[in-house]
Amino acid sequence: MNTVLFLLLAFPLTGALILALTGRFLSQRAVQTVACASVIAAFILALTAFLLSGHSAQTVNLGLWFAAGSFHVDIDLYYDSLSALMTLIVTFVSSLVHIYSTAYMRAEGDNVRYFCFLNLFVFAMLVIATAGNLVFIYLGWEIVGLCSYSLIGFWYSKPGTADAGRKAFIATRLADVAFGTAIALCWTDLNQLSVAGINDGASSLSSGTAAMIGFLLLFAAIGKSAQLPLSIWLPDAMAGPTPVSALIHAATMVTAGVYLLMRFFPVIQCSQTVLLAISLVGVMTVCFGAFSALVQRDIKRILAYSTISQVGYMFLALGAQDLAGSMFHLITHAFFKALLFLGAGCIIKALHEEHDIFRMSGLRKRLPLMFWLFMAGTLSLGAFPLTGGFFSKDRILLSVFLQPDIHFRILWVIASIAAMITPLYAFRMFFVIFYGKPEADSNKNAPIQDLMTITLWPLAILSIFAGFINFPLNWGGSLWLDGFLQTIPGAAAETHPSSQLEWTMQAGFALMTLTMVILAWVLYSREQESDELSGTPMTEAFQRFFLNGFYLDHFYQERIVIPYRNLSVFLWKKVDEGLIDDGLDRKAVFFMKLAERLRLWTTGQISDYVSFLVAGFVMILGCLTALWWFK
Amino acid sequence: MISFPILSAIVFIPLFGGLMALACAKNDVICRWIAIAATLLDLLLVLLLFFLEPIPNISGGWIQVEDFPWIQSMGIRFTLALDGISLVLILLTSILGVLVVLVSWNGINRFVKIFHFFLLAIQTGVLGVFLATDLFVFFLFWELQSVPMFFIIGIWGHEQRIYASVKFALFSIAGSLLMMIAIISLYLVHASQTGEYTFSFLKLMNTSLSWHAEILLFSSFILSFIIKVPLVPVHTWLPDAHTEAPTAGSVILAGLLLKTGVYALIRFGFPLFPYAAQFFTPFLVLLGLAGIFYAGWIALVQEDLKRLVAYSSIAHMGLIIVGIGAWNITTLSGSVLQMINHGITTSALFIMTGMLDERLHTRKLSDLGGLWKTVPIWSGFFLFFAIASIGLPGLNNFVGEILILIGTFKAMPWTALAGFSGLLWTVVYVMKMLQCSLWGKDKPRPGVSDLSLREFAILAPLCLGVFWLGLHPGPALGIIEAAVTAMLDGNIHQAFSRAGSP
Amino acid sequence: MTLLTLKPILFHLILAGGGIIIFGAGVIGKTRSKNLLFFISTGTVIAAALVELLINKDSAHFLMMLDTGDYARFFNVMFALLTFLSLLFTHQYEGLRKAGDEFYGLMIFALLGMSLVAGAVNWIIFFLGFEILSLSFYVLIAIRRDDPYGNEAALKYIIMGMIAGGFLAFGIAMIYASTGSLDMAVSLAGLEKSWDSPVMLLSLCLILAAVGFKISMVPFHLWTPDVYQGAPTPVTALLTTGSKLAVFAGFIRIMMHASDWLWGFSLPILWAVAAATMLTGSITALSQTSIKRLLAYSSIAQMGYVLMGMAAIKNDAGEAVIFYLVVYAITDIGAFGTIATLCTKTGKTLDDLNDFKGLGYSHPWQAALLTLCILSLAGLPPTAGFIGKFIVFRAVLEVQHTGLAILGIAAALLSIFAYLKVIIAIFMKSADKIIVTSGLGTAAMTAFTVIFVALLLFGICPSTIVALIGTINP
Amino acid sequence: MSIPFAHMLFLATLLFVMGAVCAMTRRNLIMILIGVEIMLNASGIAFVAGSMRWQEFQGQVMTLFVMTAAAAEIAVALALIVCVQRRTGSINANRYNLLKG
Amino acid sequence: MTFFDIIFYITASVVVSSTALAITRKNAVHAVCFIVISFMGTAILFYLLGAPLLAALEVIIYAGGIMVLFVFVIMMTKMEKPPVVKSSLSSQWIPAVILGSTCIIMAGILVFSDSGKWLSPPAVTGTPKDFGIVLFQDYWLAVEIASFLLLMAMIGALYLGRRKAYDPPEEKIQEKNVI
Repeated sequence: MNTVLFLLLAFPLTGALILALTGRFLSQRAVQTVACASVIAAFILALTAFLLSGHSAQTVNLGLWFAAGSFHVDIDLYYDSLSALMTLIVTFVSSLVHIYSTAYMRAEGDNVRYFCFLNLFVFAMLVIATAGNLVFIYLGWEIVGLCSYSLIGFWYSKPGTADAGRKAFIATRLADVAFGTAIALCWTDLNQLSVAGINDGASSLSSGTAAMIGFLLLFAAIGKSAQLPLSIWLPDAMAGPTPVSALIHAATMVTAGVYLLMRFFPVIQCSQTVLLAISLVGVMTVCFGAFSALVQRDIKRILAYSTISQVGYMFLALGAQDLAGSMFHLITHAFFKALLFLGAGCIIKALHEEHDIFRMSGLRKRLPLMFWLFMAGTLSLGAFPLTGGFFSKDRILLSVFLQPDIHFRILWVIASIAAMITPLYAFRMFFVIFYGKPEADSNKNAPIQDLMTITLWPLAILSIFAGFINFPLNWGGSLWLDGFLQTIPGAAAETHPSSQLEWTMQAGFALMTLTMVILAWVLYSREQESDELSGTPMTEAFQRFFLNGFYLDHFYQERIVIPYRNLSVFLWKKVDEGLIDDGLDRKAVFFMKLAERLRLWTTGQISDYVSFLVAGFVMILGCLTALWWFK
Repeated sequence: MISFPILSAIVFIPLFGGLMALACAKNDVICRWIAIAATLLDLLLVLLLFFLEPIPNISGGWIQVEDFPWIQSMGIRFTLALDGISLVLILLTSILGVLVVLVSWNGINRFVKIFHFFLLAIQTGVLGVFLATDLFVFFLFWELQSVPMFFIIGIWGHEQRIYASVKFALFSIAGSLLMMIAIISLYLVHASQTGEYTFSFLKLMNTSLSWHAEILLFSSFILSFIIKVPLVPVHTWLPDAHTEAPTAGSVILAGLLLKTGVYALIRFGFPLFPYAAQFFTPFLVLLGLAGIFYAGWIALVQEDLKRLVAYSSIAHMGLIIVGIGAWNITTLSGSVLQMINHGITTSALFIMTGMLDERLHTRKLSDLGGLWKTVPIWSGFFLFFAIASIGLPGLNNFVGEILILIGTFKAMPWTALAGFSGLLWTVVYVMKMLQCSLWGKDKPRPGVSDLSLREFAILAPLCLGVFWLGLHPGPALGIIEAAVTAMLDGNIHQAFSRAGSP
Repeated sequence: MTLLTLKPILFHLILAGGGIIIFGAGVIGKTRSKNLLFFISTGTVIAAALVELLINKDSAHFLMMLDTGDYARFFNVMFALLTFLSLLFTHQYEGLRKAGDEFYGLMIFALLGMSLVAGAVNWIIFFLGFEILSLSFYVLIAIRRDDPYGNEAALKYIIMGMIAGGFLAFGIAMIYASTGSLDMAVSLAGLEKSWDSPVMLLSLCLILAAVGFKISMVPFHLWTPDVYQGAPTPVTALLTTGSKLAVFAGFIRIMMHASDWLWGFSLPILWAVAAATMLTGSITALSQTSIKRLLAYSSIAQMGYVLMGMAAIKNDAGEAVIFYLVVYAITDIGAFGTIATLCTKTGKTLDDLNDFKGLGYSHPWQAALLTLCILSLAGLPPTAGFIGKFIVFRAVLEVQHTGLAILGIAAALLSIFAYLKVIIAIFMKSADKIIVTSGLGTAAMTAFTVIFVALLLFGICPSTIVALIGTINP
Repeated sequence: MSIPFAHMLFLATLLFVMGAVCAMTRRNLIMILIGVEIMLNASGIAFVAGSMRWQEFQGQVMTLFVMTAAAAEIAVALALIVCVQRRTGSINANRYNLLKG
Repeated sequence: MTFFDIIFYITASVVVSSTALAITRKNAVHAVCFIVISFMGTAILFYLLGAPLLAALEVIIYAGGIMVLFVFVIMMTKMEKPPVVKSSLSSQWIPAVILGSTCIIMAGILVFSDSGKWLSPPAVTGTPKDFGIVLFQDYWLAVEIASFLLLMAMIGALYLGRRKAYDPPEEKIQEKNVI
């Protein structure tokens, strides 16, 4: 088992290293083969580990990393059912994405860099999933950020891409500061950093400290998972290659934040305030994402906002102390969002890099296969009854509803409204793309490679049927996931709702979704004017507001980025060069001037010299006489 | 203990090599080879020490001590002593010593012999500073290292070299002159108390000083040190010197000279004046933090690549000072390790900037961009070192930073919090640096070739160092920790505990 | 009286004889054979130095007039060395190609004068030595009669020197009037007759003015740059080193013998003039563009450091002061000597800083020595100046003159700024014109080697010389 | 004869200062030299007075040497003045100011 | 107050006033004349103070030798007109007089506070014989040195005063190059 876990991490890392060191000398095919092989091997190993592991957590110590004084950090792994699921999802999705990428990237240059970072990403993600201590998690946490940065900016010569990468990195780094502080706080108060140790010691923490750690972890998670108020980087991150968006910015990395919170759930549970805050963040983000997605025109941006929104649900579930529900949604979301992104990648490729959904209309005829595959993803995203998304989202809403706290009822209401928006924007996207009048003048679409579509099938199937991993009791299911996760600290068995309540909820929810689908059909299946915005000034303003992501980005630009830069310029020009440096220069100038003055003393005239000789004498004489006189 | 005076040999081999290069070399190539040979020999000796000498147990102190009488009438002895802190620092010095010769292989074409002489003389100075325990000898080497540097900046530097070199010289000398007064005063006070005229700092440590005297002496010492480090209000020589120096000069400045300041602070500043040190620690920490923020912010808007790296240096050194201010095993180990880390990473960045300058003849960020397409291997390395410098876990800087910050957190949570935020500023300017150099639209650059084998050979060891210290810092950290523990257990710790209230 | 009784003053006799031989040779040899004169003079100097080195004498005072002990011997050897170096530089110096017997003879007499000033234990000898020293330099400075600058320098020096001589004479008169003795030790210590007469203060001022003039103490320093610039460079070299060293040797003796009462009055004055001298010299040097003037101001600043040491002279600082003086002398003669060798065939010395641009590459030896000397003046290792400054500051701090020490380092910092200007010109600027000088001859190379070795030796292992200096006292 | 010794010293000082004032104020090189002569002469008076006070010869001997020195210096100085005057035609001290600053 | 005292004070006042006249004369020859008077007075003082030989030497060397030398030089150098600028007078004299009077006041304070000693007769009289014995027995070294001083002065004066055939023209003083 130790070997399996070690190899699980080693394979993608080795792949990345091989590519980094020898990639220049390998052919494109060889590069792709190495990358895919290592990830697929990792998937197989993850599967093996999943099958081998029992319910109990396993700890593997791979050696000492560093130590100084009493502070020491090991390289150790902590493999429990949570990690088992996470590794499985990560390796599965990334295997598919890798395979998809081989086709997708065939025409692009610089495959080495792409696959190297992609492999490194898988490694880092696995580290997050399995690391046994906070610092080691932090390693994975940072490296995924780096990979995300590099891959977003993959097409660096296109304007804006590298900026987007930088934005992502800085935003997540902001959260990492909180993470680092959390590490320090854990070390200071618990004297240990291991996941198990912290979770065990959570009960001994004072409530204040626990809340502090909880908030810090929450903030860390917010950054990584693009929740409010740090959600701004994700839409921009869409500048990267689409498979990257699928893997990193939809299926795996953005959920790392959620995963982190799950990992330290016992600590978080210590404080009601933190839980409430998590749910609040979740709900707000859900709304934010949903409304923003509703008016976007760029297909990837729609998906990005939708990701933000869906991850918000996961937060909400965590806040409602439903770890399993959160994980459930994480899994289904990984499948359907990966599917949608990869599908979107196919469409974009086919339409020669067209991103605007309003220029895509009528693709049903042109890309029939994509129509069906995309439909699977859309159904699941829109929580169409009986799809995976339906069950997971329903579960979350139910959990929230079941929370005794009154605040959660309010949250439930809001989340439910947001849940209505989800099918609306999902199907808006779907209908606009595939229905309507085909663009007459559009060129013939580029062929979509088979390999790309093949990878979509498993995702499509799983998107639809992922609900079965945690089939609700009232449908005769067994809640397999709940059972699987019950050993996880903090994921204690909750009170089960009555099946009547479940039925009611599900029915209402299904009805709502269907209504929304119909509404979307009515609104968007017709021909669309590809005008920018339409409607009354009022709605137009709203649309603009949503389109720009609540002007959040704008706000940061105005309030933080520009003042920060101005401050830098001020400090440099005014303080550093002006005050300090010029101050010194002025002193130098002063002495030079003084020197010029003193130079005049040496007049060159003998009489003056004689006078000064005598004057000096008189001065000394005067001093001495005075000294003598007053002594 | 090795009976052969290996420390003296280590200190003087570079100088001797430099003289050889100056006197014997028939042409430039021979001169370069002599320099390489001398530095390699030095490295060999240091490695010998590193691998052959047993790491002393915690209670031990010095690994190797050499002591010769020198100017007896004033009680000056030529004493060199090696402990773990010195060991890792001289290892860094000797490695960078080899690299700077390699770095200058093509870049320096004028007055090659003199250049190598100065280069090696600095190395002697720096090694001397890291090994001396007699304050006079220490001061001698302290001065000795800045004189050749002045020439190197002034003769082989870039456009504003004269201004930069004068500024460097005046700052260095201003600090050291004040320190000279302080050293002599301390020596005299000690002599008046014990009747023994000595500059040995181990003996001077036992001098009992009045509160005012201690404060005054400590501030004189510290001023000199913080100028070298440099901390914020006295840092302005650094951006100019780094920017205008030739690559080898920048590397030595960033990699070695700055370290001497911190080293002196740990070795002499705090142990000699524990009470004053305790009194001043908050100010030092404050200045360190100010450095992190201030330099980090300023670095963002720099237009010159080297200047940007120079400001980043100030910010990094600020963090190291914060670690020293917290003064416990974790932070001190972290600070010393971070000195090594910074030495590796920043040197690498300067070396790479130099390589770029050799190719493009510009360091202006606005002239760069899209380099990944032009020089992919260079860019790969650059990305790597830049990432290392922002403290990516698994690479060297992270270990140092986390040790400092975690250790500090225990003592001064708010300081540590501010320090953590420093990680953010670092990312902001490093990202900007990468943005403007590697990414963006590429410009046509005919005739620009990627790294040569020599350049690769320079960067590869640094790269390995980054990984080694990032993934398995155990050996180095063990040596450092042993030394730090010995130091804390010794006089200093007692003095600190005695120092209850000043 | 047998000839044997003259043994203690053999040094002086050799010099006097040598001087007369040179004048004789000048009269006889109409061709003015330069080499002949050069060899006679250097031979005389070497012989005198050897005599002084080898023949051990009891440290009694010769006729109660002249100290012939170790203190004087040490200084005599130093003066001989300096004169020797100066002669070597003269040999190289194109500007004195036509120098005749007057020049060489007066160089020897200048040496005689120095040794008298340094060795005098009687005011009469001190005064006469002072006059011999001055008189020889009056003529040496004006040795090129057709040179307006030399003439002007000589005129300034002669007028000032005569007035200083008047001060000295009157000062001695006042001492005599209040103590009744012309023996230095007796009169200053006031052992016999009177010891706290206020007239002594008047004489202290007068003697300070006279001595201060010679050692360019502020405010009596104004002649220094003018004379240094105008005089032939080798003469400047000797003037700035030998003459100052000699007067300081006497000054140290005076101060060592001064009674505590007198010392109590001298100390604040020394303190103040030391500070003023250091600062004025250092700061004014900043604005100079002529290298000789720059070095002149720097030598003023250096005298400030010596005076700073003088402020501690009563507390065993003699060692430090003398070591510093020795180092200063070697350094400054090196600096001026180097400049003397940088002389075009037409006898024009390089003087403007602009002429020094790129010198490091066209004249590496001169540049190297000049740089070493400047580093030594600046007090940077590994040169002798570093040790010198260290020792002086140590001496000053030992008597708690911390304020003076701080002013001292401020001055040092400022003067480094000025020194850097020279180094920058030499190494960091490219030459805008080609300067052809006559190459370095054997004489100059010998001098270079001596100075080079001495500066590094005293910088790296000064223990021997420091120990030696520790054994001598006036 | 019973004159206060201070009177003699004061006389010498007065003469000395007059000499110094002469050297300071006059621009004529020869007059400056005359001032110097007055100063040296004043020191002679002081020496002789001292010699009288202490009833011994040292002071008188010293006076002789002062005279000798004065003569020697004046000779050289006058020669130099003649030399420079021959070249420039001026004995105005302040016209010799090529060197300054 | 004895007769000698009176003579002393009278002589002293003559010396002082003639010196004062000497230093203020515009014409150098006049100044030399007054200075000769002053030196004569000094000789009388020397005589009064018991130094007859010095009194004689004063007259011979100072008044006779040196002053004649001055007159010669004055004759040799063609005197230029004194500067016409009148304002220089005050700027010359006022600081000098202030310095001088300060100096005299200070020195006077010091001199008069000396624990007042009165010179009491019989004063020793330096007869030439006594003088010579002291000079050549105790101070022969100084005499030798003084002889060298005179030798040097002679050589120097000869060297400087000698007229050379190729004396350079006057405009050379305008040359900017420093040698």
